Amino acid sequence: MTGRDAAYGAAGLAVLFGVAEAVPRLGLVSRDFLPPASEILRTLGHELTTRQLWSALGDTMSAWALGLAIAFVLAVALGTLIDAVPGARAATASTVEFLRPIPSVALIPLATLLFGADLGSSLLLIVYAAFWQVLIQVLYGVADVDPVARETARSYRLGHWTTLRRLVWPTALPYVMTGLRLAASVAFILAVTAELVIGSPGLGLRIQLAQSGGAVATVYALITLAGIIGVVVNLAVRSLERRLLAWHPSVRGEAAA
Amino acid sequence: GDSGEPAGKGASSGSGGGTRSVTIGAIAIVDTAPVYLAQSQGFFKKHGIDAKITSVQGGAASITGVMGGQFAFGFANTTSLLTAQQQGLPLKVVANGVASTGERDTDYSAVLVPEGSPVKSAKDLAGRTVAVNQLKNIGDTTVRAAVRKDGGDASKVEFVEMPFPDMPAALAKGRVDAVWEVEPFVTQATGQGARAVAWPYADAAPDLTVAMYFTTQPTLQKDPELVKDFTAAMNEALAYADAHPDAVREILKSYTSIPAEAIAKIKLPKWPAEINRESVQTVADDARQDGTLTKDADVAALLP
Amino acid sequence: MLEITGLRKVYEGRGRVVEALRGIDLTVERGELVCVVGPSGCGKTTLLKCVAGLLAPTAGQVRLAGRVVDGPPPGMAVVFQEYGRSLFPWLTVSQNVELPLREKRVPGPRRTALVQQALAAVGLADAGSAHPWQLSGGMQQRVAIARAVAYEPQVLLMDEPFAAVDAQTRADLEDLLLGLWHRLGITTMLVTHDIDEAVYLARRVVVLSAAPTVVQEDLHVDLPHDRDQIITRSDPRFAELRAHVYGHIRAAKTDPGRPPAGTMKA
Amino acid sequence: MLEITGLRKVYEGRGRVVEALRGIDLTVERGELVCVVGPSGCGKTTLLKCVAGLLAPTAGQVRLAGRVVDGPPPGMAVVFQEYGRSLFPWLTVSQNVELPLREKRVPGPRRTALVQQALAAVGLADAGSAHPWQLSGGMQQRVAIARAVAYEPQVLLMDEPFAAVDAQTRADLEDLLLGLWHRLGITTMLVTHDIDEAVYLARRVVVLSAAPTVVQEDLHVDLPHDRDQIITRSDPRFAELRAHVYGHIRAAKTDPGRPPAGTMKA
Amino acid sequence: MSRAARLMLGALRVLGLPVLLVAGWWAWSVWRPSFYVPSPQRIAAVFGDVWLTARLGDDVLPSLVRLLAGYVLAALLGVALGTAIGLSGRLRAATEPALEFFRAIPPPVLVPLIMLVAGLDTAMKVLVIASGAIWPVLLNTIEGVRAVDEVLSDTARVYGLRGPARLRRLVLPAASPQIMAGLRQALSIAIILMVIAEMFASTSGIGHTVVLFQRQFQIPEMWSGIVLLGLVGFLLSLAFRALERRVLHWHWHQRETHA
Ligand SMILES: Nc1ncnc2c1ncn2[C@@H]1O[C@H](COP(=O)(O)OP(=O)(O)OP(=O)(O)O)[C@@H](O)[C@H]1O
Ligand SMILES: Nc1ncnc2c1ncn2[C@@H]1O[C@H](COP(=O)(O)OP(=O)(O)OP(=O)(O)O)[C@@H](O)[C@H]1O
Ligand SMILES: [Mg+2]
Ligand SMILES: [Mg+2]
Repeated sequence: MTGRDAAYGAAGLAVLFGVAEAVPRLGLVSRDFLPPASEILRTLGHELTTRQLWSALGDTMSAWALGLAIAFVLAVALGTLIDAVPGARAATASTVEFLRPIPSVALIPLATLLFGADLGSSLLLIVYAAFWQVLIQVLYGVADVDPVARETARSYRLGHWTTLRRLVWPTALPYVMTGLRLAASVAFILAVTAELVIGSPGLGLRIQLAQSGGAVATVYALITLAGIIGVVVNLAVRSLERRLLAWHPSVRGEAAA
Repeated sequence: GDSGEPAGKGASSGSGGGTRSVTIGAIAIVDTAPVYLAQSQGFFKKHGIDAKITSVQGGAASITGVMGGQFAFGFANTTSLLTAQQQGLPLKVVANGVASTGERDTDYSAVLVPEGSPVKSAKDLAGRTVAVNQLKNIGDTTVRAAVRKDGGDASKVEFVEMPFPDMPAALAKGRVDAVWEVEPFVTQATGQGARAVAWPYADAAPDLTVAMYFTTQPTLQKDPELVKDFTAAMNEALAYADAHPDAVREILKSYTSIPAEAIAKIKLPKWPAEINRESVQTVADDARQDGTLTKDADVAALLP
Repeated sequence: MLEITGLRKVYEGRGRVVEALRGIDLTVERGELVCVVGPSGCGKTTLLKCVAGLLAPTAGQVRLAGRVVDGPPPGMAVVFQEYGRSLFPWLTVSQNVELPLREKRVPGPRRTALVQQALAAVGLADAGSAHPWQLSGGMQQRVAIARAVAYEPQVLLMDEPFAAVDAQTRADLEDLLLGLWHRLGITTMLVTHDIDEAVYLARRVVVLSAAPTVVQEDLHVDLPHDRDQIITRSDPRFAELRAHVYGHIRAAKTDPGRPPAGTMKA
Repeated sequence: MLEITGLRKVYEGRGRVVEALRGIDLTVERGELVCVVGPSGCGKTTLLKCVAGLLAPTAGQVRLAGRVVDGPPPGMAVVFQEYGRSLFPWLTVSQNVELPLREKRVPGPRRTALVQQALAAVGLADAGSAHPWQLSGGMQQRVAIARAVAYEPQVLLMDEPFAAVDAQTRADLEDLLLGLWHRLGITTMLVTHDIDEAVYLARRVVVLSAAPTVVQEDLHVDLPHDRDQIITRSDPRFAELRAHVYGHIRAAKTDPGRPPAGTMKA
Repeated sequence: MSRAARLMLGALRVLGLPVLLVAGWWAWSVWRPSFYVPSPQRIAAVFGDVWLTARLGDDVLPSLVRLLAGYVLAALLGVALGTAIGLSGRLRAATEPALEFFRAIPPPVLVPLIMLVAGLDTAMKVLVIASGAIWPVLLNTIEGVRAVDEVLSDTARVYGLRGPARLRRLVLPAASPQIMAGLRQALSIAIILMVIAEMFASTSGIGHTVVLFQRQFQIPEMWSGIVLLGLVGFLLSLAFRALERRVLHWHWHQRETHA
């Protein structure tokens, strides 16, 4: 990210802050239900000084990271396999399409039954939701291999593994990166939601406590924190992308013209 | 269906010393103050129980957790327990949970309407939209009972589902005509100008037993000692909570996020050690009448 | 070595059915260098892909060293007409050249040497660290050639491999190919549009007719074995052969299947 | 019409800095046909893209009809070296040719006529409904040419437009271009590797040096105005000019910036 | 292969794995019977009673209407915004952090806020669905638009394709493979959010009913709802695939014929 990009991004956030400050102050929404942005940030600042918040954050982020990693590895492996095994795409399509729209939230009873309010519950929900995001992107990505490039690989008799590593994955990478970005936020959302709904410890539980305690500013402060984490995670994925996709038109194009 | 795994992870015997580790699933609201007090005041320890309280989102979650063996004991409201029992879940109540104060103006739950609403009392709710936290649960059952008692047509009340914390805003915006709230939101909403028109817990039955602590039949059979000790500890805690409102307000600061100034103002429920069996029967009958329950409930089998 | 019998290829798709090859019979001896010429769109690329085992024939078959080709055989290198798309954009030039060698388990130091030699031979010694999309068209084509050269194949298939380079570079690359062919005895099949090039390089020139495509002429090039850009091209026999092929292509375009008027006995 | 002054282009990216053009000065009159030749990778494509307004020069400028070029000017057509990638794969061949005409608001019936004429002229009258990826390389290149021809531009830039077609087709397309040029007086700049082609087509041949790239030679082709594939190419002056250009390219490759030994006065 | 044999093979492909999975489930439910994991027969037995009666009109239909409205809104907004953002580096830099901020906010906590703005009715649910389903469309559109082939985009510039024509003839078709990937993702997300939206302030809908069953401990009924959600997703994806075949035929054919 260049300095200019950062400045633009900051300007965008500033506009958002301005709107969130103005709406309650102008009375469009009562301050009791949506406090002004400055008050939210103040509350967030206060929350950040408490130890409970950091330990909750640690719980949430570790569930997030673990769940995302499991979902990502599973989806990439399965997606590649489906692409590599002839007929597998057709054989799995109906099942994938059936299972994909089943909401994680509907699995909550199952999760509670199996894991109670432990990490396992959160993981089950996170992995289930994030997995499909990556899988679909992988399936589209691996199907996008340039035919001439594939013929090149075949004629030089590149092995399955080399073809996978040197041709299929690089082609799918832009799709997979988008999948990773989607899955990262879905995993985070599910981590928070699981805590919110099941009550396993973490940021979501704190949001739930704040909600049922009627502490509106705290609720929004915690939501804001969730959003900030999203921005940070995206920055990380973007910088990863710039390194991995330096060759791709979408990245290299920015340097030229 | 089956019985679930009795006393799985939820309870495990300590080595010889007689202390048993127990996980309890309970929602973190005002109602469950005694169980936290039981822990902080040492009632559990006194009875050889090393308790861990896990916060859950609602009664259904704690019932599922208890059924799955994740919790040895759970906390759920009367309607949830009756519904679960009717579906064949072998639940057994082991201690009282929380009760209404029985007096209209001081009760900790109320139906609120915005300033200037034409609704004057419960019977005016007919033809109106009322928000409750969960449909087919204790809220709509008791609100209907209150409307009937007041001479209104309970079948004309429209219910819509909404989490308690979102109700004050919806009420202020006029999205609904009335809301059924509990503390601390009753205090919050009345502070913003809302007016109480009915007190369903107080209206539905005298000294209504709102919620209870429970376990599964298999746990009861396998480890009656543990259950007995839990009941004893809880009964002490209930009595203590009833007698020491300041201790209750103090402990609320530790496990809820209710702002300190609200804690000082909110109305507290009652925590009698005795379950009011008639009130449970009344709730069961009302629920049966509304169709929330599909069969006559076997209250005796559920209660100890 | 390479026997093509009754090869037929029909492309079917979305209403458009194209008979790219009607019936090709052709034999290439081990170590022979054959050039294939023919009108644009007559099926040269299709023929090459069938030989490479990349495309399944509709009828007929291709045999290499006695075995039916049903997939790319080992020890074969291909330079594709769409050279740009056959390079992997995420790899540098050296990595592109090196990749097949890795797969062939050529040991590290030898690999590096082969890559450097091949790049130097095509005049790209200092472009090794660039990515393909940073190169000009001709440079990309030369990378594809370097990849094939470094691979040291037994069978080499090239589809218009010098189309994107200037005359001088083209001459240099032609001589590079001849040198390699002499040194390793590679069985080579090369598609070209340049008739001079075909006659200069080949021991045999195969002329394909326009669609429906058959072998219109199979011409033995009886020029001296050692070729030289100046001497060979100024040989009167060279001009004769050249005119002969040109006449055939001309005829192929206008009236397929029939030899052109005034055919010269070659 | 077209004035290029002090044009310099440096590609900078990821450690690799390439000075593709050092300083080009060149003027093309309205209606002139100029061929550009030079060693592979010397910057011909870069020059063409700067003229087309697709690439911003590092220094210097390009003026067209007095206006500085900072984006593609109207009434210009370009045939790209990467012809395959310049066709829209989701459109059929006719739609590809038609698209710029639509944009130019050519009325429907006239559009259809132009498309059909152009496709027929490049020998693809019956491939109109195919998609580009169903065609051979040479056919794709001809679609790109047909698109430029149908557009009836005032300025035509072509980057090795005949590289992928056979000799006969190439000759036909050359004459097609000359015919068009005569008819419409199009200002044309054509990059080619084929020196014969450059001399045959052009009124002027510009030879670029190898990097660092400058104009090494700007040669007036004093052949009779009306060209004919047989007559012109057998003119002794044609052979002289050809040898002259070849010598320059050879020199450019080995020793840039200096004219080759034994330069002939053209 | 005969026509009948091909049909058989096709059926085996589509049904093979599902049949295996259902059989596995059934075996499990027999081996370890559990209140919360009823056997497939039980679920199938209640399915008709639960969903093919009055609920079809009262719950299923309204849900589907909200679903489609939310999905279409997300698709239109996502493609429009994504194209604008993908085309302009500056706009992308300015909006990305703000968008990422919203993307990380869990819909369940966003619902109360949307309720403040849009009330409790269909509008709120449609907004909730759109607010979550937009992300895969948006992200994929941005990336697809950014990745348009340079030669192609140069060609378009030269021939004067500008403004809407450039969008319609170059940018959108070129990005369409990736946009379709996003639209497909969004389809299942929309269903998931339909359930979440119906969990709040709702009195009807598939999601509402499933959650109600869950809290009423009517477990086979709850599972039948999950199966229904799966079926809805499956049917919609069939429709989607038909659309995709038309829109992307050039893409898939280009990649098939050579492979
Ligand atoms: N996008 C790019 N990024 C970096 N370097 C580039 C880029 N495009 C071209 N170059 C470099 O600029 C130089 C000139 O390239 P150009 O494509 O103009 O050559 P050319 O004369 O057209 O060659 P050819 O005849 O092989 O097509 C080359 O050294 C090439 O590596
Ligand atoms: N993938 C394809 N799908 C359909 N038709 C195709 C396909 N590839 C080639 N064809 C058709 O087959 C015929 C022969 O094509 P091929 O590419 O083999 O020609 P070629 O001799 O290599 O031509 P060129 O010299 O122009 O490269 C052409 O008519 C072409 O349209
Ligand atoms: Mg070809
Ligand atoms: Mg070039």
